[in-house]
Amino acid sequence: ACGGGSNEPAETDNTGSEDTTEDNAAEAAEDLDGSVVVDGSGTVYPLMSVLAEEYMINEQPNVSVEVSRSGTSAGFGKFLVPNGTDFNDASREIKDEELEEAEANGIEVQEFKVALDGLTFVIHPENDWAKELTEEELISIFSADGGVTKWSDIRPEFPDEEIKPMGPNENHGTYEFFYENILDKGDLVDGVNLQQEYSTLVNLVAEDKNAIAFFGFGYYVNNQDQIQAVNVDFGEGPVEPSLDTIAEDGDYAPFTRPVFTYLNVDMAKEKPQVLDFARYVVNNVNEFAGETGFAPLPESEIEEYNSFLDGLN
Amino acid sequence: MDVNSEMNKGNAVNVRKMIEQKKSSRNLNNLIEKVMPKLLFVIASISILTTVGILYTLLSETFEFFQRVPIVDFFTGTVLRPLSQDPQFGVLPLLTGTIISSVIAMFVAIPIGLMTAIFLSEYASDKVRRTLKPMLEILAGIPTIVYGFFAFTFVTPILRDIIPGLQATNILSPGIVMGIMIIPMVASLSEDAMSSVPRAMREGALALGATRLEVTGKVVIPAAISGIIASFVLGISRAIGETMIVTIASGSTKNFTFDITQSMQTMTAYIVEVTGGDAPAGSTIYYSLYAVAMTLFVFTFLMNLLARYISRRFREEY
Amino acid sequence: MNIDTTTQTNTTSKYIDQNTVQKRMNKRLIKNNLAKGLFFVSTMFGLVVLAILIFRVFSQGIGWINVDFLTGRLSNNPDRAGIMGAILGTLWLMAVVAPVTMLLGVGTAIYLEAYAKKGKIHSFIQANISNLAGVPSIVFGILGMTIFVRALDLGGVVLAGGLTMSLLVLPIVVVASQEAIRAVPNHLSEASYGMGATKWQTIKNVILPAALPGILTGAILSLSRAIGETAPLIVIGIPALLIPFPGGLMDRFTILPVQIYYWTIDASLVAEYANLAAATIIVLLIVLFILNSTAIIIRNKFQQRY
Amino acid sequence: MGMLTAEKKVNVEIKSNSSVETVPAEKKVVYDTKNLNLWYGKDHALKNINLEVYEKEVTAIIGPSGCGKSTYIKTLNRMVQLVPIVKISGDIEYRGQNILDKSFKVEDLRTRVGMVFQKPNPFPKSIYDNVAYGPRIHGIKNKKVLDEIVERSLRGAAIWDEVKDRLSENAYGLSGGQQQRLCIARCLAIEPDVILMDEPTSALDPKSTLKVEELIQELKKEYSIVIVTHNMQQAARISDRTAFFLNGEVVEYDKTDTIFSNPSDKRTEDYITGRFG
Amino acid sequence: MGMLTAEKKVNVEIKSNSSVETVPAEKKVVYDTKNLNLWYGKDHALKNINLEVYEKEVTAIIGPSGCGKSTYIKTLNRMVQLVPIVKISGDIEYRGQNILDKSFKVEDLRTRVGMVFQKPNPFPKSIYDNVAYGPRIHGIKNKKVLDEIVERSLRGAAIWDEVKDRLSENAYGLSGGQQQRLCIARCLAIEPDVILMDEPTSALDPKSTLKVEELIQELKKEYSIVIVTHNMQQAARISDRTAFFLNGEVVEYDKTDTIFSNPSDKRTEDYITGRFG
Ligand SMILES: Nc1ncnc2c1ncn2[C@@H]1O[C@H](COP(=O)(O)OP(=O)(O)OP(=O)(O)O)[C@@H](O)[C@H]1O
Ligand SMILES: Nc1ncnc2c1ncn2[C@@H]1O[C@H](COP(=O)(O)OP(=O)(O)OP(=O)(O)O)[C@@H](O)[C@H]1O
Ligand SMILES: [Mg+2]
Ligand SMILES: [Mg+2]
Ligand SMILES: O=P([O-])([O-])[O-]
Repeated sequence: ACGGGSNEPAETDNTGSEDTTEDNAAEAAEDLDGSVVVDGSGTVYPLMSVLAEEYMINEQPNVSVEVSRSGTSAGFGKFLVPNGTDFNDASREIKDEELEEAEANGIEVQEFKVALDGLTFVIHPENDWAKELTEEELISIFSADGGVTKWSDIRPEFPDEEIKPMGPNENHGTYEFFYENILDKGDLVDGVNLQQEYSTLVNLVAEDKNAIAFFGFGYYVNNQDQIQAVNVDFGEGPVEPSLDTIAEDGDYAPFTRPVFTYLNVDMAKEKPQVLDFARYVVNNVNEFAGETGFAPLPESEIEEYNSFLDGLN
Repeated sequence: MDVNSEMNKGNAVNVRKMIEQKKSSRNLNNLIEKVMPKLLFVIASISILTTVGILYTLLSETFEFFQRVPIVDFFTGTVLRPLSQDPQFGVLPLLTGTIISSVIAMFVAIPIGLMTAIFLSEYASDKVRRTLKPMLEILAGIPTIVYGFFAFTFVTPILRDIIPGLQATNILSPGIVMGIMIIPMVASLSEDAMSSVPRAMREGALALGATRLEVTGKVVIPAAISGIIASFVLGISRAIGETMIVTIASGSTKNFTFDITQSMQTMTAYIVEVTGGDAPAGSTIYYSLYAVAMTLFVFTFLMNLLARYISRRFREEY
Repeated sequence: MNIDTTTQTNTTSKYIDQNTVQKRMNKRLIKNNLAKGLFFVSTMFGLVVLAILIFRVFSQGIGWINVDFLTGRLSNNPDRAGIMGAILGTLWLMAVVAPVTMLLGVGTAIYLEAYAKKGKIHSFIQANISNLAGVPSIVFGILGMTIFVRALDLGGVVLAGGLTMSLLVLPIVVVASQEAIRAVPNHLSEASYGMGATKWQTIKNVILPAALPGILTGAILSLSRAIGETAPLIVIGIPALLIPFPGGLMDRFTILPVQIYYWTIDASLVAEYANLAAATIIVLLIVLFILNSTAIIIRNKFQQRY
Repeated sequence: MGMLTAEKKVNVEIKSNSSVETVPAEKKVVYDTKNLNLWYGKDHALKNINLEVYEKEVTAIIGPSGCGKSTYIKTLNRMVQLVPIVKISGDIEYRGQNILDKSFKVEDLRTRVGMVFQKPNPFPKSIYDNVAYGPRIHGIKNKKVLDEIVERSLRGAAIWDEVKDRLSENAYGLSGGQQQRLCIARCLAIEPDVILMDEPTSALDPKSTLKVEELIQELKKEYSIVIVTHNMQQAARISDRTAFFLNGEVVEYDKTDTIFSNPSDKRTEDYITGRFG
Repeated sequence: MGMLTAEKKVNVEIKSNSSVETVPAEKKVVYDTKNLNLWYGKDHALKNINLEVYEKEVTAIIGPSGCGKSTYIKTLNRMVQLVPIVKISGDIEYRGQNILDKSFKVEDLRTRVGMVFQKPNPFPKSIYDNVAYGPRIHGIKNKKVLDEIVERSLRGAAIWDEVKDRLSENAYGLSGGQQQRLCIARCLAIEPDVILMDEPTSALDPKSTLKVEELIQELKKEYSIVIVTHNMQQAARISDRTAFFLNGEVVEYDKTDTIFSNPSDKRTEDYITGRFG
């Protein structure tokens, strides 16, 4: 599961290491300081910033964890350079080109899945016709080949009004996930409104009856009073995105994707606070996933990560 | 009045002598005297270095940008899609965004600012002027981020009630708010220009039976026109360079459009977006930042030059 | 209102018919009064907007201001979030901007007023300074990012932000100091030279002390400009979430306007952030109000009348 | 130097100035000032002024600096009220109407009463536009009529020949004396009844002064003129009546001949003979 | 008004001023000006000046406005060179050294030559700091020494009794006359050899003028004084020698008595009798 990392975790002493890990953490808790720099996905940002805050409050008050949210791709740009960031959050998997770049720069990268996210399509709360759409219909709205400009182009009984499709811009992993996995690298429809800030998108949809936008589930659950989600019919009836349906093998699976954070392994070796924070993230991410709108990871993956981190000591 | 009898004779303190003795400290003074002008010159050159720094960074990186994107494509391209797989770097969407927002701002700032100036300079009593002017200047001192907040959370919702098609992020609302921000600037510079028209000129017109309005329109404004126009140009320059209001309230859509109900991006907002996303050094999009900044710089620089030229060239002599 | 026109017995034919003049007079006076009303309304427009803005910000934010908010750390949770970090960041920024601009600004002003020969160099520097004053702040941000953050590799720390801001507000201090120095009457420096004082002694002991109130006023106004600026620091790169307090020049930091910015755009994520932004605006406005009042007090109180 | 030459002429002209004698006794009163008092704040600048200005005469006002000459003449067209702290009591009747009455429209008054100031104050416009300014604000737009008014006014101000070829040039290109005559022309263009002049020649050289003085003599055939002057010789040369002001009071008001040859008040005599002021 | 009273005294004092007679002939020359020419840009302000200033005398410089009095006196301590466009030729020897020589340090010169200006120009500092200014810039820091210098200088300028209880107050609280004497005290604090005074009483009321004049008479016992004055009576009252300047030239330079009673040049006479200027 830990794809991409050039350093395979030592899976052998899985059980034995559990204790030492905690010992280390307890010891380290005494005197860690310095900074941890996290950048990347805006989708993952709410989860990561809560983790960072809790970490600083409860674990290491002297460690400064900064969380920025340039977007997955822009984040990788800052992560894959010498003296770059310590972590990069990502709402898609690292690309091959990016791995090559890492290698070229002599940077060792470790991937951690942190949660599962459902790509959610949202519409205006008073939009009463598009509450349920099929996967194909959704794709046709956003695809250049869809031939859809008005709602009535989808189904004749829909209003004869222009659709206003929107989404995050190309800085974002969410965009790339959509582009690569859902549109299958087909062009986006002309006039799609792409924004840097998710909050702008929420606003735009909340204020426009004909708007439809896509982004991570978290941005939907936090704004349910302003926007509503489209229930997607993947062939077996409409599925409402929720923490249950977007979980592993849930009914929303086709639009579900893991979100990640990538660790610069050398930084973790060099700076104990980076390693410590990585450990904290891995062990506590499930606790905060729900409240920030993500589905939790299976325990097995967490154990796997722990053993990898132990190997760095 | 017996001044000097005791002064030099048997003095405990002989100043002359002491001054002679302290002459050695003069060497230090001489050194300071020699070094100070040079030191101060170095300090004064920092302002020049700043300009040179700005020009150098902008020019060199812009040059690199034009190696990658032909200059013609940049200035004639109507599509700006810097992040896409197939990036396009037409600056026209940003230019239209910038120009439209500035035009809207000046539609607010010029009439209101000028009328305010007229009221303060021609109609208001001294006392009224002295109370109103500082209050207007508060308006000029409010940070732009506050105006951005105001535009986004207050003006836009109101405008949306009035104009049905208005998007939640649009160029109209920040344009208007920018105009409000610029009112004090236009008002105060125009008022300065109008107050410097000699009283005798006003009296000459009043004595012919002219009303205040006629004096203002036919004598004061023509005489102060250069200062007034310069204030407009400086206002435009300010609007072009304004960042936070548009960044917050106009979204980041890179539309090439003239529809003011739409979200548009200005050059300044583009810079914020790209640097906020912290573009990795070396990418084309990173260099595009400098090309846009250079364009912005040239725009405002020309505006400022123009303002100075106007106020010098067309100054009435009275 | 009928002036007896028959009394005039001019031999030449008359073009100005007093009756027409009378008739038009009323129209002209009404026009004048209407215009006056319009001009007054325009003047009030700005002030009314100001009042609305302040009322709106206060009504939204005042309820969120309390000791915990002022002294607390930043947090994702609006009920827990505080702005001490931003306040300290602002103070640290000032700790760089104030001395740097004072040194550079006053130094430049002294050079221009006392040393530079009125000629090409003088007018070149002078023109340069007024041009700098018109350069958009975001361009300074790019300069700072390129030079301080990247080329000098300082990163987005207090020092880099402070130096950027210093350059941005430098023209304000230079111009204010120049005016203050120019306002010191010539006969004071003549008196000093007459005692055998050297140029620098005269500047240090006579001119600068006399110009100090004006210089300070300019310096404070430049600080208040620096405190309110947002764009250059966003360009330099300030993290959206930075919980630790800055403790030195080489620490990462955030400042009040940037905090307002993030909370404003994140308000759609957590609605209460808008209130936090409003509360922070109140704090910022109060700080600015205090600074500007101080400047006015200094100007009024310590300005010498010679 | 210039002043000296001007002074020499005086003696000659005082004698030759015989117009006063020939004025018929039944001249009409244009301005009748009754018990006028004026304060700048608490400063009592005009004290109980009583004065009649007659039609088609030149009335000179003389007195030392600060005695209230300008204040008085500016009260006659209510320009003095541009100073906000001014308070006035008493009456000034202009052709029978009290101009200090609240209901009286100053703009009306000022279209009947022209004013020429100490420093020439043309507008920064062309010569033509300067003269056409007054007619235009009173609604005259017809180009031909305007042309005619401009020419007639410039002729009336004895400056036509000097400027007729450069009517579209800026008025600031003229010399000081020309500017002053232009200002007089500007005044004439609205065909006033009275012309007020506040030291109209004090900023001019002797030659220009002479020209303006001649012009005034010419103008009084058509207009009533009130002129403030520092220059006693000038008052003697050109005026029919002279009022001597001192400390805000009218010390003496009489025919100019009488004032200069046989003043009844000691202070007038002292002032005229240059003993103070 | 005040001037009038002051003038009345003159006649009395001119006669009583007999100090010139008793001066021994072998007085030392302090300043020897030879063929001095000075230009402001192209404006030839001083023309071929030759003048000797003697020790422990008061040398007065009189002449009409703009004749170069201030320019000359400011050349004596090279203050005139603060104006960048100034060009000078000729020599001024101060105690045998040419002060116009490039190698001559102006600061040195100015510690020997004090200057008092037309308008009192105390620094906006305390009275004490004003007087201590000179000693301090010359390196005297010792508090006790400074105290002593300040007291002695203030006594020397006959102002000690008036200010001794308010030494730490701002000098701008003093009256004009007190300020001028303070400026003289400030001068005395560096114990100069020569004191230059450029119309030191022209901004003062008659009473203060009298005080300063008395002070000057006192000071000349110890110092050589060069004083520029507009007031001929003042020159007559207090000076030993008088130079009459006109249009940048020295018309006449002689003992004051001679100049005032028996001038050899017609222009001097005209000026002194008030025929011009
Ligand atoms: N705008 C003003 N505000 C206050 N006081 C004024 C004002 N104008 C004039 N005065 C005062 O009113 C008095 C009369 O002034 P006025 O100008 O009428 O004198 P004047 O006779 O015209 O003197 P001059 O010959 O110098 O022009 C003076 O004491 C003057 O100080
Ligand atoms: N700074 C200057 N720049 C140019 N010209 C000057 C300057 N100072 C004086 N002058 C000119 O030099 C001439 C002599 O001036 P100066 O001040 O010495 O006259 P003064 O005798 O002191 O006159 P006053 O009695 O009015 O003080 C004048 O023509 C004056 O215009
Ligand atoms: Mg007057
Ligand atoms: Mg002088
Ligand atoms: O902000 P993203 O998660 O879409 O990269």
